[in-house]
Amino acid sequence: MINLMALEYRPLIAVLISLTASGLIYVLGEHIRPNAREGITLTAAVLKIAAVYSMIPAVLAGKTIKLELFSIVKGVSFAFNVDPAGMVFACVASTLWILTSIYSIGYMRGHGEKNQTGYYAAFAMCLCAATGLCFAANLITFFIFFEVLTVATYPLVVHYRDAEGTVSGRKYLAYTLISGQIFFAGIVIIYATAGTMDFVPGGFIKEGMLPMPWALIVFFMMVGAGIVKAGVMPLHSWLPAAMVAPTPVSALLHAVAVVKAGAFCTLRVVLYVFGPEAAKACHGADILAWMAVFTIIVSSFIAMRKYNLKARLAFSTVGQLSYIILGICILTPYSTAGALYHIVAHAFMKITLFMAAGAIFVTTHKKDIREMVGIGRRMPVTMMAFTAASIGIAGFPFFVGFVSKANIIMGAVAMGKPVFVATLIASALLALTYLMPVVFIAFKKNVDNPDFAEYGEASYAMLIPLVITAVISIILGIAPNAGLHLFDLSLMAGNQIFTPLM
Amino acid sequence: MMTTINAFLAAKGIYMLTLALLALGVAGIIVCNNYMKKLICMNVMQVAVIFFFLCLGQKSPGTIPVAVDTAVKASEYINPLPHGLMLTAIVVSLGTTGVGLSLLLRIREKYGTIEEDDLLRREELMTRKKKDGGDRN
Amino acid sequence: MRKTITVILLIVAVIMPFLAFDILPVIGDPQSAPNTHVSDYYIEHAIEECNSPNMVTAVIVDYRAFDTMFETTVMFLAGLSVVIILANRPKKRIPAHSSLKRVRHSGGRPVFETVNKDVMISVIEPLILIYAIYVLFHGEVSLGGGFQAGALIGMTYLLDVMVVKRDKPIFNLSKTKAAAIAGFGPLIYALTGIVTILGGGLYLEYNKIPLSVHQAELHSIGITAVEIGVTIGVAGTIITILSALMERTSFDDDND
Amino acid sequence: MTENIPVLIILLPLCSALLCLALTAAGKNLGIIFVKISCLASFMLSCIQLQMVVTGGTIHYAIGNYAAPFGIELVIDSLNAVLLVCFSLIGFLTLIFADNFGDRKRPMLVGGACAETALLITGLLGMTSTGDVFNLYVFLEITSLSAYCLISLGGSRGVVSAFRYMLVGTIAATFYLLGIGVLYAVTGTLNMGDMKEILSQGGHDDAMLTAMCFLIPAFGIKMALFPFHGWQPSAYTHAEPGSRPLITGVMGKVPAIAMFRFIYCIYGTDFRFVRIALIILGVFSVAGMLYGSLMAMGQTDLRKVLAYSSVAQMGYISLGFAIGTPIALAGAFLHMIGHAFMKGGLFFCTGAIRYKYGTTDINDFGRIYKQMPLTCGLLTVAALSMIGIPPTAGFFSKWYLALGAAGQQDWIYIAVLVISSLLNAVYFFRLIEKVFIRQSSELKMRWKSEALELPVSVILPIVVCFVAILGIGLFNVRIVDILLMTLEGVGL
Repeated sequence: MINLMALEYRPLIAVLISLTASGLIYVLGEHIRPNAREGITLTAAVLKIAAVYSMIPAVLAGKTIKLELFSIVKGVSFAFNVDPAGMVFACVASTLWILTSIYSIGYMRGHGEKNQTGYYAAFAMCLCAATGLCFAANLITFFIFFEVLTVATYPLVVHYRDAEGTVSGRKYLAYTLISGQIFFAGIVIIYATAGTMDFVPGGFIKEGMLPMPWALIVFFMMVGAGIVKAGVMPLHSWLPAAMVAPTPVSALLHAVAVVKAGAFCTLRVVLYVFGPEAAKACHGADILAWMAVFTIIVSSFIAMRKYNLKARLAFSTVGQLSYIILGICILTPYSTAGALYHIVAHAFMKITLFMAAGAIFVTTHKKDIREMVGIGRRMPVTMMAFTAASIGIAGFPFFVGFVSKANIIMGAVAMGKPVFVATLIASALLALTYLMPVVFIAFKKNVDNPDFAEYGEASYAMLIPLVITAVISIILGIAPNAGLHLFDLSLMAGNQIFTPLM
Repeated sequence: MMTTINAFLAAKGIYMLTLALLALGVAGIIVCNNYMKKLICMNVMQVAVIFFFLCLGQKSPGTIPVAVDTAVKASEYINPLPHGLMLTAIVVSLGTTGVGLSLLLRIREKYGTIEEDDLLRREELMTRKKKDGGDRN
Repeated sequence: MRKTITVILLIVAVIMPFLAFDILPVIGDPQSAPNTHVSDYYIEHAIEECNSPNMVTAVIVDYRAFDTMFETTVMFLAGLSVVIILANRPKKRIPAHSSLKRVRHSGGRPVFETVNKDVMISVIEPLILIYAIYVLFHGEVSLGGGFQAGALIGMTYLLDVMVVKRDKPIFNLSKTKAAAIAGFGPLIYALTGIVTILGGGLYLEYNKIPLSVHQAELHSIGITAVEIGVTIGVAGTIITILSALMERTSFDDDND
Repeated sequence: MTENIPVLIILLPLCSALLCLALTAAGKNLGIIFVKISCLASFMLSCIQLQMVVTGGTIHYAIGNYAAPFGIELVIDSLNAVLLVCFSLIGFLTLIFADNFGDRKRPMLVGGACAETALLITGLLGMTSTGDVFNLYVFLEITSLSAYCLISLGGSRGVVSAFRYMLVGTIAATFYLLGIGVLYAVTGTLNMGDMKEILSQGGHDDAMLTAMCFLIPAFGIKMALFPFHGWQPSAYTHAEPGSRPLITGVMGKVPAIAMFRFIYCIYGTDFRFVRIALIILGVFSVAGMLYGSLMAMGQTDLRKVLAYSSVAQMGYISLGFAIGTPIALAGAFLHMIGHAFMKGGLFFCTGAIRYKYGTTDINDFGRIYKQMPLTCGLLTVAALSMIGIPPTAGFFSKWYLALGAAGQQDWIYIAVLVISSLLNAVYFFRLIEKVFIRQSSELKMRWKSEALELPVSVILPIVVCFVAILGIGLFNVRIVDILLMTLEGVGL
């Protein structure tokens, strides 16, 4: 009898919980009451958190948790391998699932949404895929979850079933499927040349394995899928378009699952497949870093000109994700740790911002920033959380954004790349210029906007999650290791990758 | 020169004739406009292949493959195998022709014609008249 | 012009490889590959192994009996297909395009009153039937066999239908019934094989028919059983097709 | 008794088909029930046979106990065994499914159509398992004749399509006969194994090339490979709805197996012109993959979309043959199995939607998923599998094909695989969009029930296909291992 509660089976359990929840919700769906549906979601979320958290001590202790299930293609098994980098992402995803779920309940009810069955099923499916790709031990397992994520997000993007949603859905699919298929071709080439697909910290592609123009081409074929999902310019335009979805979906897309999966995919490809040396030798990392720099600057400028709050946040996401890409491509232990930690940091901050935006939308039906004059007086808690997250995004000390950015900057300094340092600092200021106006407008002095006279705070189901995330982002800024030791995990991942080189 | 051609024709000429017949059949199916003619050409084509096989079974001093006494020498009888095979091919061509004719009957009843261009025009007419024709299925 | 070119091109294309490569054996060459390898075996062993002096019969119903079983099935299938295809009738014909209207003149129905019915039915038909049975059972020894016999029986029915009025022939077999009967032909064939399996042999291994006679006799029994199956199949199919087609002739073909 | 399984698998559907009409005349549903039972038995026997082949190696069954070149033999290697299981299963499902589409008032017609379907199954199973080139021809004709008839049952347009298919199909059969005639002229045998032995002694390259010139178009026409596919879209569209899953799902695959047998098992890779032949095949497949997908995009009738998509998918299979390494061949055969379930499943869905709403135009499909969640679930999974999204069957066959292409350094093939998947994505996501997103359209339900979305006999095939697509995907390694038992020594 296999001991299903053994440590090795935890990653599988974590994945299966969401999968089961998704299946249950889809099948039972219309036949059960909304409460039961939400009950399934919440139960699954709690179980999943338990499964994921329980692995942290082992990973911190340096143990490897490996599970080979069966051969998925000839010569390669469907395998899970829990390493610090994956653990970081998994913690973020599972923690935020429960918060988003609670928030969704408030949002969906407050807004009287339709098609909730499909919504919760697809949501659980996304989380299943996200956890799966965190723990995937090789490229093919990773790719399976990656594509499942792509497809599972589609129903969320087109949630409203209207013309605009359809167009956005098509755009989303066009970007992600094309890049996904090219990623597939890249995996095939890698497997045909290297003969292995297991992720190795520091990469398994040796120099000379691929001749020069090929190395670069394959590098971009592989990375392409990641950077499309992460919204690196010029491949970002699906991301703002996907803003038509309901706000919890946007929060999921832009803070938890999809874009982070893209960044994580880039991480795996650059550092676990190619490895720092090969990535540097083929100039892929350099080119990618410059693309990230370009994205950081340009997206900030675009964000300033957007007056739809969600669109502004979307472009902010585009910029922030490029931090992670840049951190990865600087190729030092610190910058890598910073990049990983920025996955955490950005997730908590951005989800706060989106939840706040959603709360405002549900309560007042306002999307445009210019119409939000004085809203801070009516919804003080929401707006305080929003402010905290904005400051965090800008990278102020004692906020979580500072920790990750400082590490990335340290890496850039160590590598002697002043342009990158300058970009990072400039972008922090730019972030202030596009997020602070919202805060100022909301708290404008001496204005009592009659539009908002009868509104108060949003329901508790929405308010509590966003307060929690805001508080967490402050706590993590003060003590990066609080609770889950996420910063240690990030550092471990960075060191693992670069130790063989030193 | 002449002798070479003569020798070639004596040795292989019959194959060329059967193959030409086959090509004619195929060409007929392609160029004919009338479905009945196409069906006839189809038969011509099938017959050509039957000839081809029978040519392969020929032996110059051989007789029909029915043993006249119990001591049998292989060189005395022509090859029975192609005959057996072609019996099957004939039956198949018969079956195909029968099915083809009944299909033609149906086409004729529905469209009132078995000319291809005529039929195509009527089909177009039908499509224009009704989006989904009156098919019963 | 285009047609001529197509025809010429096709002929050239088909003949070309055979002209270019010298691959086909010389006509009548007793030493050519098709005339030596397998065929010699058949000629030399037919009598001894299959107890049949007619080698073609030996090949089709013994050595390659499996082919012939499906050949009979093809017959049945053709009959069944004709029945099924002609089972439906369009409710309305598609009108002709105005430019395509042609003037047709109706020929009138053929009349078969010229032959003396009594002679046909009472003299010729029994003769044909006896001949058919002769051909059937003699196919093993000399020329003949199930296909020919089946065709003859089919002809009897045809004659019957032609001579008597077509709406009330002597044996009134509807097309579906005839098709069902035609199905029994290949079935007898297949069951012969199953009998050999039950006798402990492989499929259609006539030696293993569970009867206590000499082995050569067993082959004869097997071949005869199979030939009866073929006869029924062929005769049934011919009758099926005939009835199916004749049901249609009442269709009004005039151009209104 | 167990030694007779190979022939019993073919005989059971045959005998039931032959008896079907008589039984229908005796009792209304008797014939159909008998056919179903024997096809189920045939499926079970093929499962047992697969087990036997996997443990005991290739089975050679000499009919009439005449040794190989003199009698006809059935050769069941691991490849055939797997495919037989797959084909007989789909045949059985189709028979169950077809029950809902007959005209109940005319039992003889229904029984006849059922017999035709059973004969089609017989022909397909026979073509798969035979080891004799002429026997293959006979089975090919059985398959074709029953297919003509089943296609012609789909109304007047079906009749016209069937007639056109018949003309083209007869050309194919004749070419095939001529091709084996040429091979017979140089070898004097009709047995595949014997023929391979004689041909591999060398000196017959010219004859082999000539025969190849006739055989590739012959199989190309029968399997609807790109330049020879002309008959296919209208035939698939207008075929009788009950038997359509079998016609579309399996009928095109079996000639492909025959083509594989000729190229790799009879000719072998020592054939001097094998590279040229493979390149030509590759060009056909690539063109077909692109053409089929592009044409499918322009259609609004779901049946036509799927028919053109079949042209593209046959390209995948022949692409595997064109690459020619064992792994790519395994990919091609995996795709054959997978695609049989995908296309069969999609046509089960089409039939189910038609059964419930009487339409096949995808513009009418607005949000039918609310009423038919199960059908739409399979529709989605099968569509994803067609595109090649993991973990469905389509992804893994594509993986092996791409891996084989990478091994042979055929980068163009990989590029085409990627492009073709994306083109597939365009029209399949359009379909998914129509089913799930579009505004509800005013459709009248033809079949209503409180408990179930469809009758059980419609749901069962759908569920089986659903499970099969995911199962083949997740456990593809097992299948590929079995396939490789045969393919290991065969490819380039």
